[in-house]
Amino acid sequence: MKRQLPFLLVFIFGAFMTIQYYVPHESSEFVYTFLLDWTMIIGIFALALGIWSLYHVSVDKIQHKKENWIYSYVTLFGLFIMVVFGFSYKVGDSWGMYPLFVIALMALLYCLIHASISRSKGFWLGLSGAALAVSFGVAFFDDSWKLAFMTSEGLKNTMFTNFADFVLTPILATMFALLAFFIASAAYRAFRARNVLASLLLIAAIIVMLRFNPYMPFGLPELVAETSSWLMNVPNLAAQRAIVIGIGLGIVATSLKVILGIERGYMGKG
Amino acid sequence: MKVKMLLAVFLLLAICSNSYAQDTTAEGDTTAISVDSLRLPAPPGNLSGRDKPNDHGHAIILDWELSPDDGGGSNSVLRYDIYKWVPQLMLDINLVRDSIIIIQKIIRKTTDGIEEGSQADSMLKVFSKFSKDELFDIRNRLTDHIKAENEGLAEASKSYPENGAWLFIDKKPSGTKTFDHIGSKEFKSKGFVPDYADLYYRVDAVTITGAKASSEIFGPIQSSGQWYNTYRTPVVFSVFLFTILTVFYVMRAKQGADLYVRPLGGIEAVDDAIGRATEMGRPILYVLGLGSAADIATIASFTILGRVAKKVAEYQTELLVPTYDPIVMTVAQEVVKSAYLDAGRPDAYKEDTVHFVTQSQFAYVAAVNGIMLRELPATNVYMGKFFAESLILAETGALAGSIQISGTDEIAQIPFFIVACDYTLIGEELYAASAYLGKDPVLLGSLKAQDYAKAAIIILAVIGVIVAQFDFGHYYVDLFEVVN
Amino acid sequence: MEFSDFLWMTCGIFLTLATFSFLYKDNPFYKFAEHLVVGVSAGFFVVVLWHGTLVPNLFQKLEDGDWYMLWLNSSEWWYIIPALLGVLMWTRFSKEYSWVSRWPMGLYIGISTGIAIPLEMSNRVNKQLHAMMIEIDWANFFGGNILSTTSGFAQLLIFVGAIAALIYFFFSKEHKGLFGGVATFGIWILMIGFGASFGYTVMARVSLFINRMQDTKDWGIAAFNNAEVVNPHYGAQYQIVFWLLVLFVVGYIINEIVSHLKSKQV
Amino acid sequence: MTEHKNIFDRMMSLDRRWIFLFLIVVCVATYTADFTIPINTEAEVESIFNFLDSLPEGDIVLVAIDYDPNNLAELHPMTYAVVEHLWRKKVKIIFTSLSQLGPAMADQAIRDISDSLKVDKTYNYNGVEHNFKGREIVNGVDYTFLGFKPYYALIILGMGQDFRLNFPSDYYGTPLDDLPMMQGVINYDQVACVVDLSGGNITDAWISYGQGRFNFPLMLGLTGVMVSQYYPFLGSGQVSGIMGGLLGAAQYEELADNPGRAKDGMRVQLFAHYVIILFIVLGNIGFFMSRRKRMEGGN
Repeated sequence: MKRQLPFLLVFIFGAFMTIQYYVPHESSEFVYTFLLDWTMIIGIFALALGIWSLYHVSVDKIQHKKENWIYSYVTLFGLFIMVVFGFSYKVGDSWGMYPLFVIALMALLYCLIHASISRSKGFWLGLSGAALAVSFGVAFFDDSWKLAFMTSEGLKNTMFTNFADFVLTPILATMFALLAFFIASAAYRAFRARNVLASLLLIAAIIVMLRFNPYMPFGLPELVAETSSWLMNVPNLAAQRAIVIGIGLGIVATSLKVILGIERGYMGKG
Repeated sequence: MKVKMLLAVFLLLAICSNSYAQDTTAEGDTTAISVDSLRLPAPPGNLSGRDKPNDHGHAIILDWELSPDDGGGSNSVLRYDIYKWVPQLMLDINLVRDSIIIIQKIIRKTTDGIEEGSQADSMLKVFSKFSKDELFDIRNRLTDHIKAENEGLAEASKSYPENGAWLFIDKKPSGTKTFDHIGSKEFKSKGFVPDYADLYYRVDAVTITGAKASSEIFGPIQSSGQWYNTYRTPVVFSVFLFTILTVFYVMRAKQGADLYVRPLGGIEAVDDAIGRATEMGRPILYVLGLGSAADIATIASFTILGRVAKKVAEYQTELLVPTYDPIVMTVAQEVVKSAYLDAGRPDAYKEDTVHFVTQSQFAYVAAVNGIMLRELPATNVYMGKFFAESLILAETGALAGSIQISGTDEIAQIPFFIVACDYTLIGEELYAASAYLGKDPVLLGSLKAQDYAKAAIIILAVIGVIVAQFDFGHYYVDLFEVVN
Repeated sequence: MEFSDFLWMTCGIFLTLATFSFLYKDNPFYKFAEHLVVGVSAGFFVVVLWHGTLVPNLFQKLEDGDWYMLWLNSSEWWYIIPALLGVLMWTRFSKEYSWVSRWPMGLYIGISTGIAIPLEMSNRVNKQLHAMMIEIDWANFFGGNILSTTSGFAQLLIFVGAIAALIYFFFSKEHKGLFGGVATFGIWILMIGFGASFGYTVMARVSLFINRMQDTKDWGIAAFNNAEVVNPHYGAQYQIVFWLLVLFVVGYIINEIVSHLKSKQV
Repeated sequence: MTEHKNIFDRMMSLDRRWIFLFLIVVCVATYTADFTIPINTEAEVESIFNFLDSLPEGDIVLVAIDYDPNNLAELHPMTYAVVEHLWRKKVKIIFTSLSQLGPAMADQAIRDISDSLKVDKTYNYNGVEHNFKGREIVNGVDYTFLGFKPYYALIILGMGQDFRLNFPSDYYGTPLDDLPMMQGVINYDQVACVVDLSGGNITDAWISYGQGRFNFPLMLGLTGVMVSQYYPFLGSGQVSGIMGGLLGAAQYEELADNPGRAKDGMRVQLFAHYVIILFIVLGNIGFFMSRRKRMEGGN
């Protein structure tokens, strides 16, 4: 039961989905979309495990005062403040007591962290109870904002969008932009004409990089532009086609091994 | 009380139903100027239709001959309007469908998009008076009602041409000779087309002035769903043959046949890298990529992780596995835990070895970069699905002085891994890696099957290119075509 | 632009610079940005997945049921099953029953591998194989130009190159003799292709940096009110914030240089 | 240790932070500095420019802004370059925007370009100096913006009969017959050519339903990834010219001697590419020289 049932499930559902592909009938489609819904819902339930793991690792760092433990607070507060913003929204013209509510919840988080790591659990739990009471009180008596779980007003909360636009987006876009520099340093480090293969890589890359360079003599610019378009459309296409076919066979072989139970390493048995 | 409510609803429906039918038929005339100012165009000819093959039903393909006035001239046909005849019952049901949509909107509190004074608005006012539970009740009863009424559609459409109306479906630009009327299979949707019911179609040629001429009516025709998609026969054959091949070679390997595989640089490096990490007393970083557990590349990576974790447990080195997807995290935890158990060191396993970071691509990269620079792993292994972040990871790892081994099936990222990592498994080699690492003869057998499949593809392709140069070649080439 | 909007923008610029400082070395600002983005993005995805997937795909399906009936009386009661499987995942919180979570995992992996087999076979193998069988354009073999990408020669080269590269991937045959020669040609084609696509990507990556510069420039425009549309709320506080950030960055750089020089002297 | 390192060894093992610093300095400098680089122009862009440049004052061109904000970075520079060039020459323009999210963006772009037309400017292209006086661009006189309607294929066909068929009034609600420039303008017959700037399949409709049916000169502006699949239409003559991506836009700006967003971007791109190539070359020189040294030493 413990060991065999999961592999049986893999076989049953795998075989069903393989055959489903050839059956266009309504009933087969219904099961297909329903099963896809399943995977999506399971994934979201698993997110709770993920968040727990993130919380656990951060609290662990704080508890053992590991290197850079202080930053773990930043992660935890960032996480919970986004969740609070995402489930509340403004009704009237002003936010009313909303800041107090957010602060009380953050205090609650702080107390909970300490309750789980400190020796004087009772003290911290008492404090978190007080923080919880304050936040409840504010939520109950203040009508200028509301909590919403089943409707998505929270996504339009200006605090939520500001955090997304001015905290999340700049950092993510900048992480992405680091590539402009890393592509340069990688090229410098690796593009050495050590052997034939490295030279081919190097020459092809340089020709394509020069495709719009105007400062070259005797009609070279046109030649380089044409060569680079040839490189992209002929050898590159051939290489991609071969890799795609190989990957296709690899995927099918791996899936077959998984469904037939030949490969069980993905569940720690192999 | 509840019966009264429902009565009120149906009364409303009955009042609106006549005006509704007219609304829908007039929809195609939005661009009309004046109908009688010019002479009528010649109608499209020879309208014919057939059930759409290899589908889930509820769809008809229509073909017609272009109107002789299609293509130039002041009387030129601008577009074709396609109409379908539906029984009165369908129109009545459509009204119930509308009210369900409105109830749904009230429940979800999203009432935007409803114009003041429109029919929808008056329905909205009627329904708003009910409580949420009552609305659920009405909605479910109405849903049951249309479900039951839908059964009667096939019968009702036999009354053609009495008791029904022409419903505008779509318009197509001039020069179009065919139209796929793909109806909805969802009985709650307005575009629902019943299977096994008589359907009648008509195509109008419309000129710039809005003058229109109708084709002859085509019908009756019935749509139906199929149980086998013949377009996909080539895939059946490939999957079937490949399965046989795999099973055959796995069996042979089980019986102890000696199967040669050529060495792969990246695989051999894994063992050395773990040893190196042990010597240096530094951890090993294993990145599963951005794939979900539904990506086969990630599943292949799990099996590699299992082998790596087992060796790590034996050597008593530290392993770090930051993950991007929560399901990937849980599966990876299971893999690593079992590997430690197999190595006889379950005590050395820590739950935080595999931890979740975040589901945002570059935030994940930022965190992994931090790990690389602070924990200084001796070896970084990247296996799975990678996107633009591949180069950021690999360059930061190189900066930290780690030995890097990578493998991905994302073609666009392979060049960056090749450039920045010490060893790279290109595409397919990723899937072969677990067989290599396990040195399990059974798994090596499947590699043999893959090789034979590749040989078959090469032979088939060469024959294909040769025969494609001749006129008869298409008989052969068409055998391999997969239509969507 | 309101002053509060400008402050938010300044916050974005500060975080941009903090992230770029990673290029120099790991430092407190990068650590702050990194930990912040991990937390905020995780929270962001919790909210987005809740509103975007969990509510419409599960809660709204069960909303007309009652909790004391375990939602079994809702019109689409069968959505209880995935919810139940999801809850089974949570057995991982317990040490004793965590093996139960292998059931939903097995189901998940079964579904995904089952979908993959015919789909990948069709898309990656059958369709590519069919695409390889082309009628070569003999009449236009060199297309007037050896570098033409549509000539018969190019078509033939794509075919031969793909075959050779495929041969390179054989696992169970040593790269020796004629076979080895073809495989070598295959790896050449692969390398040329990789080099070309590396070179091609540089432009896209540099544009990312240009976009970041553009954002910074927009911030400067807002700080000095240089935009074409005059800001009615503009005042000195905008420039004060601007100079504060500039001063801060310059101060940090000077501090770094000084401490670097000191460490060299020692 | 360090004393033994000669210059070539150093060239081979530079700290990557020097590369980063150099790249940042070059990018920021080229971004802020005010200079232009020559761009090699290709025949397919030249043909667009030459056609538009040969139009006499008062002619009408239809510019279809058929992209949405996703493709703004690549296609906006083309809109700016083409429209400014046409307005400087006092050619009138009919704008359409057949992409759902396009109209608001297109409207903003039209206003922006109108503003830049208010100043005097001198251009120097085709070897001749062109002086243009700044003027006010008037809606209804210099341009008409028709806006968005769904079913783009039908709209393209419909405009071949009469613009008023699908657009009885313009984007701002004025009836077309009330606009001075639309007097006597019925359909494509009164339009000199169509310029379609698009990042999706609307281009296909312009080719088959527009050009294929009504036979007007059609010019395309496309995103970088789309370009290669439309070259066949250039060969068959259905399309008179193609601009592809930022590079294509920069070429048009070069031809019109009107450096703008595209050339600003290309300037940074060119020098960033130079920096990368320079470092690759440095590394290779170091590699070869130190290998030769090592071989000599070994012998």
